[in-house]
This record gives sequence, structure tokens and C-alpha cells, in this order.
Amino acid sequence: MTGKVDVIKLKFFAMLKGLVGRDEVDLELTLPTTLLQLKSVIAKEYPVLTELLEKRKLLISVNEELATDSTVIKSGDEVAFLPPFSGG
Amino acid sequence: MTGKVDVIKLKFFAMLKGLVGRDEVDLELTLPTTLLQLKSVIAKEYPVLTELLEKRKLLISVNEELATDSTVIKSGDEVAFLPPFSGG
Amino acid sequence: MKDLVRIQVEDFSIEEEIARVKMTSSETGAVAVFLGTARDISKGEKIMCLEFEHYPEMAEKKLREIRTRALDNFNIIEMGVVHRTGKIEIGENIVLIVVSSRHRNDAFMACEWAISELKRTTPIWKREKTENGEVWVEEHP
Amino acid sequence: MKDLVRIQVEDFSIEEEIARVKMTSSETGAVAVFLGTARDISKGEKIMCLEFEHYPEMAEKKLREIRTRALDNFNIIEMGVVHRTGKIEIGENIVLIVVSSRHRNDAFMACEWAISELKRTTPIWKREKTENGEVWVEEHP
Repeated sequence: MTGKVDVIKLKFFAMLKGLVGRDEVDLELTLPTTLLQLKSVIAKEYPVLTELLEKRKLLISVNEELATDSTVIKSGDEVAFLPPFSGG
Repeated sequence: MTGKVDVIKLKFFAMLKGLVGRDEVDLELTLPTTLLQLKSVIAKEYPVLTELLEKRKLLISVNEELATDSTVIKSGDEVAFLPPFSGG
Repeated sequence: MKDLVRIQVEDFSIEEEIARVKMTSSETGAVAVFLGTARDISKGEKIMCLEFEHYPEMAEKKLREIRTRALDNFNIIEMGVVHRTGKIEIGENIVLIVVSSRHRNDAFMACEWAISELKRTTPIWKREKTENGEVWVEEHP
Repeated sequence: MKDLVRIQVEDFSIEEEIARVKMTSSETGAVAVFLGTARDISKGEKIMCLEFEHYPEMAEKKLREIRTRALDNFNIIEMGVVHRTGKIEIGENIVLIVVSSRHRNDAFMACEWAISELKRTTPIWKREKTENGEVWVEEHP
């Protein structure tokens, strides 16, 4: 009666690559889920990100669009963790 | 007992060249004088400029600096009649 | 032909980018340009060089959106945006925004808006290399 | 070496003018540019070409004053101003203002101020050639 286990791609940019130790991870989890739920999974998996997530110092995109806590995440989605921008 | 007769250079730019019929004139007159006095001489000499002078549609420079009615004009000065600018 | 909006490693020709934007219409009377370059000092620290990273596809998409929104919201004719990525030496070009319009106020307004918006919304990150090491710059939380 | 402020018949290289202004200081982080170009339409009339006339010496002096005043009154590093004179075809460059600064707001402000001031104070006149003849343009009474 549980949802099927599926895979999404996580991407980490800039300083996050150093914190997490890699720039891309395939994560297995039960889908669909919401970004809010995913964030608590991430906080457990990568404790180094917990504070940044709590302080909302990260933007998160799903399939290259900025996402909110209620954004639904489906199988195959690309979820990227974006530290404050500094282009220009 | 009159001042000595001397010469100044008048310059006309843009549309004024067409109105006056030339771009440069040497004018003999008694110096020193003020720009206000010169303007009445000019209005007599070049009636075509009278209306423009009265309506203050012209700027006038003396030796390449914008002048006012009280500016004193001396021998050898260059007095230029400048229609509204349209550079840029 | 190159895209008017793009991210690239190599330097750009300002003359060429302006020509392409300007030539869009014979009604162009004004072109406003913003060029961002690499300074040697940042918050009092001496910078050796910069390194930029971007989120491919998303960054390009955000830049294209800036152009589209500018064309929708300002009375302009065309806009080009080029941002470099990778290593950039002091004095080198980083970003170029070119805006053409009939009258200059529109071009200036759109150009200023576009560079602010780029800094605010485009996933590009700058790392400064100083004598004390390398640090990712946090400018827009 | 060419003056940073000048009036000339021939076209200018935008790249070259920007490079000269930008290279003044390694602290340059922003360059704002205004380029004025010859439009084919003016007040609804089709323009064939333009002809500019200026008051030599006085016009150059006024442009130099604009640069000096800008350096005094804005937090900028350098400013270049080039205005063309003589015959100018549609699409061609007329005037270029280049301003470098540490931060972009200063460069934008000084650049906008300079082009307004140029139009207001510099003895340069534009004649438009249309199908109905030639007419001197009156923009700043």
C-alpha cells in the first residue's frame, strides 16, 4: 500500500558542492512527495545543509523553475539547491 | 570725446547662416559696449534676427562663453549667435 | 548566428553585440549598454581573479526571460545579454547588456532593470580568489 | 593618443573607447554606455540622412566641461565623450558616452546626466534631410 520507490536527481551548486562533497546525487525515495517533505529527507541525509535550509538561505528549483514547499516532486525530476546568486 | 571705432567678429550658426546669408562678419562699432547694446545694433543691421532676439530664441556667446545682456564686449571679441542646440 | 542571449566562457565583442542589437530596426535612436568588469578590490580585499559557475539551462532560461519581460514592459526595440562563465582575470569583461530603443530614457530604464534582475534571479555564482584563499560570494540571499 | 573627449567627422570604435575608459583603473567594476544613432523616422517624417554642425572650440570646451563636472559630482572613475559632425547616414553612430565606476549606479547616473547636459549645453546642431527638403532641428530652446 506504499507508493513505489523512485529516483530523482539532486544538484548542488557553488559552495554547496564543497559542503555536500559532490555536485550531483541520485536519490531514491517514495514519490510523489512535496518539496517540504523532501527538505526533511535532505536535512537528515545531509546534516550540513540543515541550517541553510532552516534559515532559508537556499533557493530550490524543480526542473529549472524555482519551487515552493508545496511543489510536488515526481519521478525523474531534477531538484537543484541554489545558494545566493552572485552573477553580474 | 567718443570711444574709438573698433572691430569684433560675429559668427552665425545653423539656420542663422541661411537667414543672415553668411557665417561670419566683421563688425565695426564703438567699444567697449554691452551685449544689450550690441543686440540693438544687430537688430538694425540684420532685421531678420530681430524677432529671434526679442523672443530670446537665441543664445549668444562671447569668446565661447555664454553671455548675458550685461556682458561687456571688447575689441577683438568673437560674438556668436547660437540657435537652439540639437546635438546628441 | 549567435543567440542574443547567452552564457559563454570566451570573451565577447562589445562592438558586435551592439551592432546586432542596433541593426534590429532602423528606428533605433538610442542604445544603452551595461558592461560589468572584474575589479581588483572587493570589500577591501585584493582579488587575484574570479571564477564563475552557473546552472546550465536554468541560467540561460532566466536570461531569456529577462529579455522577454523587458520587451513586454519597456518601450524598447531589442535587448541582448551575454554573461561569461569560468575563470575571469582582473580587468576582463564579465557581463554585457545592450538595449536599443527609439528614445534614450526607455533604453536606460530597461538596461538598469535588466542588470538588477539578472543579479536577483539568475543562478550564477562568483568565486573570488584572494591571497587568503577562495571564497564564494554571497550577494543576493 | 586620442583625447577622451572630442568631436570628429569619422565614425568611432565603441570597443576602443570603452577599453580606454575602462583601463583607467583596475578598480573599474561597471561601465555604462550611451550610444546615439541616426533614426529613419523623426516626428513622423521619413529621414534620408542627417548633417551635424558645431561651433568648433566652444563645443569641445563644453564637452570637456561635462566630463570635468561629472568627475567632480559623481562617484565615477572616468568618462569619455565622442560626438560626430558632418553628414551621418541612417543607422550610423552619432554620439558615444562611456562612464566607468566601481559600482553600477554611479555610472548609470553620470551617463544619463551627461547626455542630457550635452543636449542642453553643447553648441551642436542637427539638420534633417527629408523628402520635403532639409530642416534644422530645434530641440533645446
